[in-house]
Amino acid sequence: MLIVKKFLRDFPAVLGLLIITAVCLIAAFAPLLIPDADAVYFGNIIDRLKPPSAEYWFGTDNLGRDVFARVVMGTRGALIVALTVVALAIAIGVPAGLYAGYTNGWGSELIMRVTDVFLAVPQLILALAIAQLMGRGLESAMAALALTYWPFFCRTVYGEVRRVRNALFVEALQGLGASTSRILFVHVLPNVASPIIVRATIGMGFTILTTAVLGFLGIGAAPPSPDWGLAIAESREYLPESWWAVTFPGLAILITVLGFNLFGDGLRDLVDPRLRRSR
Amino acid sequence: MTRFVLRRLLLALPALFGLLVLTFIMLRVLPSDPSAALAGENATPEQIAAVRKAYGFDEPIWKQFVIYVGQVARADLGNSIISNRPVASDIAWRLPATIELTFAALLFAALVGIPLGTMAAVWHNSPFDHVMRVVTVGGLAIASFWFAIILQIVFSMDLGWLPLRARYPDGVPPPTEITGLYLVDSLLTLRFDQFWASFKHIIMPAFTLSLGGLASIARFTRAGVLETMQKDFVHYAEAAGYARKRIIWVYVLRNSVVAATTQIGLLFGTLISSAVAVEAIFDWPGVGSYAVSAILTSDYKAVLAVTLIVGVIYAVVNIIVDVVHAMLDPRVAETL
Amino acid sequence: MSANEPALLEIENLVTEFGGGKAFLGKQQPIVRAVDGVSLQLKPGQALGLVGESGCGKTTIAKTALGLVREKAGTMRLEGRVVSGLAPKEARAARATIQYVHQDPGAALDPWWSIGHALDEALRIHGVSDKSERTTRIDDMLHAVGLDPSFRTRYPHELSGGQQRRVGLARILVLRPRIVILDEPTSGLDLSVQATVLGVIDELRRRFGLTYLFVSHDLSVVERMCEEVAIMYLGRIVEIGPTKEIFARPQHPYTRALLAAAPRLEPGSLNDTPALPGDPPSPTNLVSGCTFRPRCAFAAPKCAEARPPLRTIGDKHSAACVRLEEIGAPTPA
Amino acid sequence: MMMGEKPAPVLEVRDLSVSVGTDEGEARILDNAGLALMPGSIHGVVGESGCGKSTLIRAILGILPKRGRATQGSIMLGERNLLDLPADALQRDVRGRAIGFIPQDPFQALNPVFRVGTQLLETIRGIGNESREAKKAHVISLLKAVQLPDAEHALDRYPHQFSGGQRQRLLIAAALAAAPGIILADEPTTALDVTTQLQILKLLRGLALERGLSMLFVTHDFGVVAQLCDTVTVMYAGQTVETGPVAQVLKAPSHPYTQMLLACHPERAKELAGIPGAVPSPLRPPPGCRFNPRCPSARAECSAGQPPRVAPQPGHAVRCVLHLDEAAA
Repeated sequence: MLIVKKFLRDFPAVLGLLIITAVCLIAAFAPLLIPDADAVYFGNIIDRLKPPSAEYWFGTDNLGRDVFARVVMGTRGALIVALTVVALAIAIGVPAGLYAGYTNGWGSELIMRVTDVFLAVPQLILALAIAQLMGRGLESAMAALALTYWPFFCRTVYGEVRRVRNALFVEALQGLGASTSRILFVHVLPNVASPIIVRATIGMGFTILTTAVLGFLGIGAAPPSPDWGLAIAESREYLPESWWAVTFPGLAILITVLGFNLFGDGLRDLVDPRLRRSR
Repeated sequence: MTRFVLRRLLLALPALFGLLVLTFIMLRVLPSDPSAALAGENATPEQIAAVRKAYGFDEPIWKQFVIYVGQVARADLGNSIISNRPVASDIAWRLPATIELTFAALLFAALVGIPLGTMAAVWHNSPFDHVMRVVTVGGLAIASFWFAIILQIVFSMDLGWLPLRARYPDGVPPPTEITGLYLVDSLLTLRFDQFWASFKHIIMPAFTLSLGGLASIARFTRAGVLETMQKDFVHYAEAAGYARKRIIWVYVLRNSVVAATTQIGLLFGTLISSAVAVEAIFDWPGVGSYAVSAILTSDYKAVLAVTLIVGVIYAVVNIIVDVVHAMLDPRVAETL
Repeated sequence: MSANEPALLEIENLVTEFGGGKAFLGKQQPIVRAVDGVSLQLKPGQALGLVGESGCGKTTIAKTALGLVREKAGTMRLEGRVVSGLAPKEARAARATIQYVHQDPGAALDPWWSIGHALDEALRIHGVSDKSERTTRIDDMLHAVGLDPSFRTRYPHELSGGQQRRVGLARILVLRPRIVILDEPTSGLDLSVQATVLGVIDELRRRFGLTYLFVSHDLSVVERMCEEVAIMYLGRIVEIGPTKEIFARPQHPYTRALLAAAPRLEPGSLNDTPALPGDPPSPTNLVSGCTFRPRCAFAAPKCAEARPPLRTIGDKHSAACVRLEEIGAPTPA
Repeated sequence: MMMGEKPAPVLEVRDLSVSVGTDEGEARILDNAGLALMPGSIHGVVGESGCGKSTLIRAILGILPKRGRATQGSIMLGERNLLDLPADALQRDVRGRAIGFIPQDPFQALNPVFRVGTQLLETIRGIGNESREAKKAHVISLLKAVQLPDAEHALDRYPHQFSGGQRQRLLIAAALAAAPGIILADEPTTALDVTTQLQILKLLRGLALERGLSMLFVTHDFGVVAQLCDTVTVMYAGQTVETGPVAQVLKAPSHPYTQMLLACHPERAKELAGIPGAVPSPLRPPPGCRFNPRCPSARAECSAGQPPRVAPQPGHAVRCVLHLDEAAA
């Protein structure tokens, strides 16, 4: 298929895909990678703040816990949080955007005004406020992130649907007498699906980053969770001597988010329907 | 033009009203018992009752809203639980610090990002372009708080070139307050020593903050220039004998910058978001660090006040961006 | 087609307007009267040309006749039944036997679906439930427009301009319409491809007894394809009649200027044809009386008084000008 | 020039072949193309899409795409071969200076965010050392010459404030700004309405006569060639198949392609049938005469070598074997 050939030529996108698959595998088989599961939560104090060594690949943190084990377990947490948030954001944003884009009654106006209000406040600030008001903890952080991210999907879908709705082929279909629902789901949705996929991929990376910030600020995951942001915050005081406890979780964030960004970037070029369907 | 500005201001009103409604709902709906939350964790029942009366929580909802709007109009957003000072004045006092930081970051991001993006587009698919693409994607993937810590380790702990934290050396009087922006005030008062001191303090936070902005400005400038290069008026300019350098750096760049202005408005939002973490790490006395401390002490009034005020600033910035965009693009100003 | 045969389609005093909305606090959008009182008839099997420059309203008439745009005033009768005054959805249903071929048929096809699917869907929308009937009708139609059935699996972007035009035709023909509105069917096509497409259009009319409303700005194409032609200027018909008659003896000053300006295959005709001054004005600020008078070489005070009615000057040949007699015979082109 | 001897052409393309690199391989777009522009004359270049006329224009102006290059032949501007000139010399001395260019779509050719004055002055930037005021006056005089209404204030306005016809007049003035001897027009009236087109064609002819300009007029519309041009070259798939006086070519087209093309024109078509087959792709062009796969009177030698240049009448040349016998007989 032409699309696969073109994708393979785009090296950064392939690299992105490889990273994502690696991260997913790590998340899925985390327990196998860590000999004893409780090394994640309990470490012996005497092994405290040890540099990376054969025994502790990433060294140990201030409580003597194996940084490598915590980073690996953190992968699972980060992916699950990001997936839930993006899924929730899509579940709210896409139907709203679809409806607002295709119809032009007061309903669509209302949805777009509400979206504008949510987008009027920088996302993290709003998320912080919502998270705090709902009581701290991972669940409220995830709800806050989803609540502040759905408007981005809504606006993307709205713009795409409006563009497609004014396209000539929709007018031609109306000319043929096709029903609105048929046009919407058989024709508009496939043309809109691609930008949603691109947005979702970039969204995964973005959400992992934002969750890490919440974790760092102590608003997201609570100790002893192996959350990357939290790990960085906890080991910050022991700098610059024990640099490893800070560096490796940060690198984990960097590589994972990089993977999603590269793959999302590559997808954006492939969104052209010409490639997707021809021989 | 004034007609356009006036119209744009009036257009912003619904958004601000929406902001009021949003914050109102957040306070009333999200926490289980709003008055207990407002009164603070270890407040006495009497204090909680006093809060309930002050905010009229037992009144009908619309009446509560009227009270709330009245409070916001009087800039009475309640007192902070810790400092017991009016939250509004706390934030107002800290605002210039955040504005100076975000503008420094935005300025740096634009001054470096736009030329980088243009060159990447002009030498399309060259090694420079590929390197630039990886660097920018990487720039967007770096967690700003982690990068800040790395900078601290290298430049202040190890090399000791730059101060570890804070906005100004301790114990030394800051520049006399004119605009509240240290860099500007120190220049206005021709105190170059103060300027240098403030400059050394702002480098690391501003650079950390600008990383994400620089990456996205470079990316959408590159996309904008590439798209503009395909336009007919570029082919015509070439055929009519315009010098190639002028085609790129005058004609193509201006078109893509005009298109980029709206993106910069959106970018300002993400800058303020990441300012929260960056200010916390560098103990930068801005609204961001204030928000963090407010959250950690679950000082609801402060958190809501920050949301409201940042929302207002963001609306003002978007108006400024739209006005600048209208001034740059003659077609826009005429239609409104 | 004898003269007294009942008209298939009758349009009387059609008016279509756009704009008029007011952006919040923005400028009041001017009301644009794209079609300003147009009447015309279509006889079965006839091809009526609608000719005029951009902004003259020819495409708006076509879209209003089809029912995509709602007319502001005027009545429309299809086979004797009144079909005007309906919302776009009902209007389309009532006028099912009218179909429309878009100017850019490539864009009128969903990029995600193959040609076969697009044709199949047209039939399904019109209630042809039996799969095999749909397949045979699609193959016949692809063949009728000169395309090999293998085109069923091809995608819109893989086709050339000429092939896209034929698919556009096939797509509406499978629905066995009686009236086909062709919107600039040859614009943007090379001469040789244009000839093939016009050949197909001609052949389909003869074979299926179709009636054409042929919208175009290319005078030589209309002269070749249509028995009758209506010349449009700023939303009004300024002259209508048999093509041969109008191309030989144009009456209305605008028709004369238009025919003179159209490039012919005779060399060196540039020097002696006077160019019409000025640009086609926008339909937002129409002048009183005859809207062509600002550019007309024969304009006189009385032209500004009232809108010139369409006066008959020959067998079904009429023109909207109050000074036809005074202007006299057209100067040799 | 001696008596009787033909005046030398101001611009001559000789046996020019151009190929452009693409992902699927080398596209040999121009193949032995040749034409001559006589002083003070308007020469038409007509052909359907894919015949290489815009590549010819870009070759003359020296702005071939990055992966494009001339593989053989020359483009003579007087004594200089433009193919040998370095890029900066082409930009400084040829484009805009020796050859003025008029684009096809006036709605897209002007930069929307710059004033019209800035763009018009750009073409005479660094030419002569008059003050900016003097250059402005010069441009305004040109705007009057192209009959642009309210010429004095035009420079301060923006492109979207002009109609299509007015924008094309602005672009004509821009092309004349550096007083070039040659004008190269790329379908300048295709995007305009018929009545506006006539205005522009009459303006171009008037300016050419008044200022002794030679003009190369590229179009796909034979009718426009008939109206405006003195001589014409017909192109097919990158080859210049026929050249001659317009009246001659219209009355007695000699190359099979020109004959079939004119037969497709609605004014002449007896029965509406196009030309069987399709334009060959420049990636896999047929050998020899590129029309031979579609040519009803094709012969064996047509696909062997380059078709010969034959002149059935003086000044009327055809690249076709058929006329070899006539010329010889």
